[in-house]
Amino acid sequence: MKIRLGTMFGDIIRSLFRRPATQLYPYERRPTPERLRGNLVWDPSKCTGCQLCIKDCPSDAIELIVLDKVAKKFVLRYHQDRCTYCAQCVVNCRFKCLNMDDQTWELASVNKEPFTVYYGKDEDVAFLLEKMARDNAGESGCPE
Amino acid sequence: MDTSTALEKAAAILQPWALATATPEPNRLDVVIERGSLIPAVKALVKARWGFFSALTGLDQPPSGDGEPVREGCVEVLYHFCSAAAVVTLRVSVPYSDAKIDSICEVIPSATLYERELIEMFGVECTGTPNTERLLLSDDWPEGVYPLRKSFTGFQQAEGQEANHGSAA
Amino acid sequence: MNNLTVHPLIGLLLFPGGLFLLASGLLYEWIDRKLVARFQNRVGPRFIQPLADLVKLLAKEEISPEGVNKPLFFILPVVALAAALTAALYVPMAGFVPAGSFRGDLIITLYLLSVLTLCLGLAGANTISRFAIIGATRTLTQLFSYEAPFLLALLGPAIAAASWQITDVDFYAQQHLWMAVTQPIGFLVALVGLMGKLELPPFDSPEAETEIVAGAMTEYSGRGYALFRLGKNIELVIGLTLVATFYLGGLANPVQFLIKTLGLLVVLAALQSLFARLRIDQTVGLWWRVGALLALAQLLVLFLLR
Amino acid sequence: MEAQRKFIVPIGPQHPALKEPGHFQFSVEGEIVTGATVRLGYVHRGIEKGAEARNWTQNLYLFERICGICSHVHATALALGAERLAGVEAPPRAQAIRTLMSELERIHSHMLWLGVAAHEGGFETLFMYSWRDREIVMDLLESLSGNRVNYSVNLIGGVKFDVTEKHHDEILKGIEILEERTKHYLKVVTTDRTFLARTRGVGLMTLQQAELFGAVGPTARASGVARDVRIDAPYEAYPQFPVRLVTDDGGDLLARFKVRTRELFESYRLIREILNHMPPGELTTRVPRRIPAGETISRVEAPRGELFYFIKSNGSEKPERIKVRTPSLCNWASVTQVAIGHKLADMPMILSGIDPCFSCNDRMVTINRGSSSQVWTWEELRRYGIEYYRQR
Repeated sequence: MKIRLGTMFGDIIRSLFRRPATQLYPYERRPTPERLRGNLVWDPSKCTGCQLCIKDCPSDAIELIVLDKVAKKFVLRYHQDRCTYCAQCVVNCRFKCLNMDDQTWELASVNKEPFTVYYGKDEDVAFLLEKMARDNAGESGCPE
Repeated sequence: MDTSTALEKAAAILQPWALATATPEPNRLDVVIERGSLIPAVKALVKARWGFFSALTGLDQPPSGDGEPVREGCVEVLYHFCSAAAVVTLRVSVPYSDAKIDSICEVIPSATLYERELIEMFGVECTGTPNTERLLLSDDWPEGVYPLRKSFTGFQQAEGQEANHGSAA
Repeated sequence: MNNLTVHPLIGLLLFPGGLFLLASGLLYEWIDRKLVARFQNRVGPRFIQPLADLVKLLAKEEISPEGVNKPLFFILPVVALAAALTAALYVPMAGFVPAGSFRGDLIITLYLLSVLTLCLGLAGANTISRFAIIGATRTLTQLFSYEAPFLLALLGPAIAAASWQITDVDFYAQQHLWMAVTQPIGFLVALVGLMGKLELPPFDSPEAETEIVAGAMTEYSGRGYALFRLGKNIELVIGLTLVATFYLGGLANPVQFLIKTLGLLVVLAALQSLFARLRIDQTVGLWWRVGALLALAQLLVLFLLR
Repeated sequence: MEAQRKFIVPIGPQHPALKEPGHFQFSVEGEIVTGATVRLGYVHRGIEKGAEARNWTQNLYLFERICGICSHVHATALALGAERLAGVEAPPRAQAIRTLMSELERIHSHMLWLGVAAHEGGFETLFMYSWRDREIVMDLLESLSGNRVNYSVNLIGGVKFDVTEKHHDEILKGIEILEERTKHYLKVVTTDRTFLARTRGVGLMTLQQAELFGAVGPTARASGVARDVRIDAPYEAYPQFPVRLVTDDGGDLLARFKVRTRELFESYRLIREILNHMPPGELTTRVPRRIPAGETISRVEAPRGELFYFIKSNGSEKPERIKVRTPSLCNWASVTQVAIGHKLADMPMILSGIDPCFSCNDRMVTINRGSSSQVWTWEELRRYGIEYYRQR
């Protein structure tokens, strides 16, 4: 094979007259692919509380808090910062109540709080948060 | 050479040292050998140019003490040789109390990395491996704590357990 | 052409020394980086980036490593920059008549330009960092390899003009056909020699980051590093000016200066992006076996034709 | 006396030539390397130990994270092993999709390597261009699986998603552009004078050496060793879509470049074939949660060479022991031996010549050390980090 100098000459000249391949990310956004595995979303109406999703989660990112088993009152506590976005829970769910959103994927924050997300019917979540607040207050007041 | 003839050939080569042989899967041959016959067995394989040394696995078998006759804890060291689809495994068992095995580096020099991993993870001393400095664990990892033994279950407990273990042995 | 009435010393601070050189050095660095980026189909930095880098570095803490000769460690970058700035005095910067000019100033300029490299080598050898020492050895090895061919290549036009004075050569070049045409080999050697001098790829083995981190400058940080970088940028401008003066028909006015030096810079950037890095032994071999011989052959032709 | 006069150049654990932490010490005389040692473990994460505390499905994701580049093959090796132990086989369509992903991953890995190796050789332009074109395959992977890395294709007993008509066309189109570009790069690496000066005759490993050191993958094939698990012991859909062996007798870096780029063409051909003859059918089959007790060996061909899994199940939901032997570990030995006698400037090229993957090797958790001479425990470091950011 012939040995030559500057085999990439054509490339570099062409690229002078071409748009750079770089994407200026925050200003320039490409549409996300359909199958993008972004944030987990949960539809409480279909859930039976079987906990199959939790069993196989590789990173303990989801917890199902049972408020009332008979009335199917559940709250899903989802830790975005632990989630590995593998979608195993979506596969495991037999009632199709879990899904991964393809739009919300920019997950940056300076502290950890926004990463704990509660899903559920509004009144259930409110009830749970209130209960937790009460418990916390009780705990801190109690021991000393 | 298809897989079964390769395995037959390997079985013939290893015949003099084999304590027991098994064929767990069609493409595999497990040969249990004594500690002392490891080097001759490996030498025979290399001399016959049977495959290449592919991996070294340590398997921890903790002591079982409930009910059955008490079995001493041991580490099973598995030397895997591959030739096309055929895999031959030499199985050598070394007890905790005398966790020593001869290094096969004189026959296969590249085995030293695997051996060092075995030393660090299972605490099996490979006599004769050229370099025994830490390869994978950090320099300040405590001596005598072998993370891949079943008795290691995390750091705080491990030290306690290791101490217990020492007193028991 | 230059009939300003300010005090010469103050004038010197603005032009050709001081401010003008700093600004043009940064500008040329940006153009170089941008061009290389465009050749590689990237976006490249914004024009403010070299200045931002400089300001950032100047504002950073300067750490002097253990085991160095402290005064030397701090003085070397200053000497390097000063040498580069001084060299600008004898070169027709921006197409104006040089601030100072005397017989034989070509030699002085060339050696002032080499002082920067020498300082770099010393700076590397001064520290006990292994990367810096290897970088220093390589820097000096490279210095010895390209210096002779580069000098020989610049001698060609000087001989043609029968003068060691840069202004004379400039004047001669303006009157005659471009010497890049009449002495093509010399031009090539000078251009590539300039790349070696500036340690641009493919001659960047003295600071090959994948081998020896940053070479001689590994231990430098903050102000010292900023001064070295600035020195290099200025050397880039001066080198380009020198080659343009000698080989591209002289520099009669600022417009010519801009067009010619920028044209050279485009070629330089293209060459930078075309090749893989040469090992130091290959660099030396290339210069002595090819570069020096070519330059000598060029001189021989010149002598024969006179 | 001799030993004291040795001049040792450390490369790593933090070094621009290494994109991952590993520590090499090269003793040099002038520019010539006279000895080399290696120290690994800077990215140990305790995966082999961690596997014993997780169930099979969870392990699939854990093992996928052994390597960020060849993540798919790790999960595949585990899934294949678990399926074999359970006595089931994934449906043909699932096998074909796994193979398709493996080959796409190989393309992405080889392109990445081409760029990195060019960068080590100071050929920035080739680096930039090959990585630009690598984006095509990354986009394909993303549109297929939803992720650029860690695709999570596998389930135990099948795959998660199907390849639709739309993907079919997309992939074919992408492959076409890539093939064109790869031809160009093959020309560049085999004809460019400056680049050849850095690769030809450098890092020479003979056939005998390669066999002795037990080198695997493209590194071994570049020395003429005919060793490829896809051919020797076909798995997944490779029996239906056979691969042609690519070898070269050169044994030097140039040969490694050639072998890897030629393998790319083989991957393109394979992908086209798979897409055109995609078997229909189900994507998953049922596998019990408890995998029957037993031992198995699962070997697959990762982009870097043979990946070896020894899997032992004790009949519970969790594996008893999973041993991973990554291809890089096999090839380390060759580096430390081959390095001797070369110039320091060639070290990064030789190192990257085997396409090392540090995180593949390191799977053990350790206590972190601070940068100063003072040794810090992980807790201290964590506390320091938290306090540092609180003050800001």
